[in-house]
Amino acid sequence: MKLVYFAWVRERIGREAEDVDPPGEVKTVADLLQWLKDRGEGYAAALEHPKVIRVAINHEHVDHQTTLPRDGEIALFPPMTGG
Amino acid sequence: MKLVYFAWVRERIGREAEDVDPPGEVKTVADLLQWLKDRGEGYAAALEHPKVIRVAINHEHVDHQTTLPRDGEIALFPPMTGG
Amino acid sequence: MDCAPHIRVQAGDFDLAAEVNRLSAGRKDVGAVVTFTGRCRDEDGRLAALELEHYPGMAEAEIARIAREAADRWSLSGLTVIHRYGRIEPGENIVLVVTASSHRKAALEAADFLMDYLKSRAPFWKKEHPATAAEPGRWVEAKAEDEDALARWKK
Amino acid sequence: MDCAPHIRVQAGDFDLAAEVNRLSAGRKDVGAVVTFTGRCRDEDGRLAALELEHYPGMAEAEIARIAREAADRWSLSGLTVIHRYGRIEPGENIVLVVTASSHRKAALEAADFLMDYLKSRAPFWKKEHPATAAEPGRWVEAKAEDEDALARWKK
Repeated sequence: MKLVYFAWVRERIGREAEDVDPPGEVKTVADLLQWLKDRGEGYAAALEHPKVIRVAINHEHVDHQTTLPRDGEIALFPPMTGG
Repeated sequence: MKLVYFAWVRERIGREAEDVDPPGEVKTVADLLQWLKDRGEGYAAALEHPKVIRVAINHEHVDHQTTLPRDGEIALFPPMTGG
Repeated sequence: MDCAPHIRVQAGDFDLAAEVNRLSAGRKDVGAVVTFTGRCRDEDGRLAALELEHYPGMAEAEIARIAREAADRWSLSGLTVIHRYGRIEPGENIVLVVTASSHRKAALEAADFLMDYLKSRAPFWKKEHPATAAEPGRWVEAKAEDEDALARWKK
Repeated sequence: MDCAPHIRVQAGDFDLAAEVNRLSAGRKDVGAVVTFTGRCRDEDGRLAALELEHYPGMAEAEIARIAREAADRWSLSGLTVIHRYGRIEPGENIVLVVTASSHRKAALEAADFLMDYLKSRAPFWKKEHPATAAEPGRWVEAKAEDEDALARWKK
């Protein structure tokens, strides 16, 4: 699955996007955040407070209980500050 | 005292403005409307429902209980429909 | 309020962009500019024109009072009200309100407030001239809902 | 709604008058046009510029969803949202919302609703570049009051 990062999530992780292949037990958005957190210092810093992280699947906001899709683009970012 | 009329009050009375000299017992705006009503057919038509008539004294909205000023400009008009 | 309300009562049209520039050009403290433009509708073809009568002198004074109240209630860096009078045809502008503020809610609420008060307190009266020339002009009646709208703003 | 929302996500500036004309020129059924312009402030001289990051693709999709919801809730004859991204300096425009309707309340409420939703739902992030070049850029934090503002619109 393709992950994309924005704003300080992107800066802390140190990349804009990547392809990942999480194990089978990673079923929900919450599972994915937990799994990513252990991938290194940048991830740990970005995902320190997972509840704050907003998530979109294929360009639509979802909550952390949402089941991950088989494929598609999953975006992680801080609360939005547009307008 | 100078009276000025607007919109359908002006049209029914048939004039834009006039000077009047009501008797001493005409003390309030309500008294003035009652007194004017008897001045002819146009006045009767314009002031048939006195409660509907809005009044301004020297360019400020006033209610019908307001005491008439010694002099100045008193305007009678329908509810406003600007904006 | 930093600047005095800009108020005009005029027969001619106004220029929206120029009025927005008046409140914001070169300003680095203005975070939000709201404009409300009220226009003449043709009422599905039934209306040829509106005739707007006003009370010269009081119109300006009353709009100034309404503007002052808005400036007292919201933190505004600028405020403009322009109200036209005379014959106005469908598609033409009638009224313009522009509010500028550092914050969006102040600009939006003040514009909403100003329009409610202009509708029911500014001494203007609309007469409709029907598209069918044979019919006489008809004075627009005040709407109870316009009066009700003011109740929202009572402190 | 008579016409599809007009949505743009762009680096360049927009022309307020042109956008108002898009929704009203030649129209005799439009009684009210509201514009909201969001601008970059210098925060009393502390800010050199904002950097607006966005999520291409989702930004347009999310604004389209928000616009569709506004069009479903209010009777609008036209609706435009333009949101800029990239470096924006104090005094420059960030966002424009234009709503057109036959009635003033629909145009005003829809603009208010759109701004609340754009603030908290459209995927844009502001980074502040301080006037003091030595200081690092700082991501603007979302405000609880912006989230609260959405609660007003829950049906």
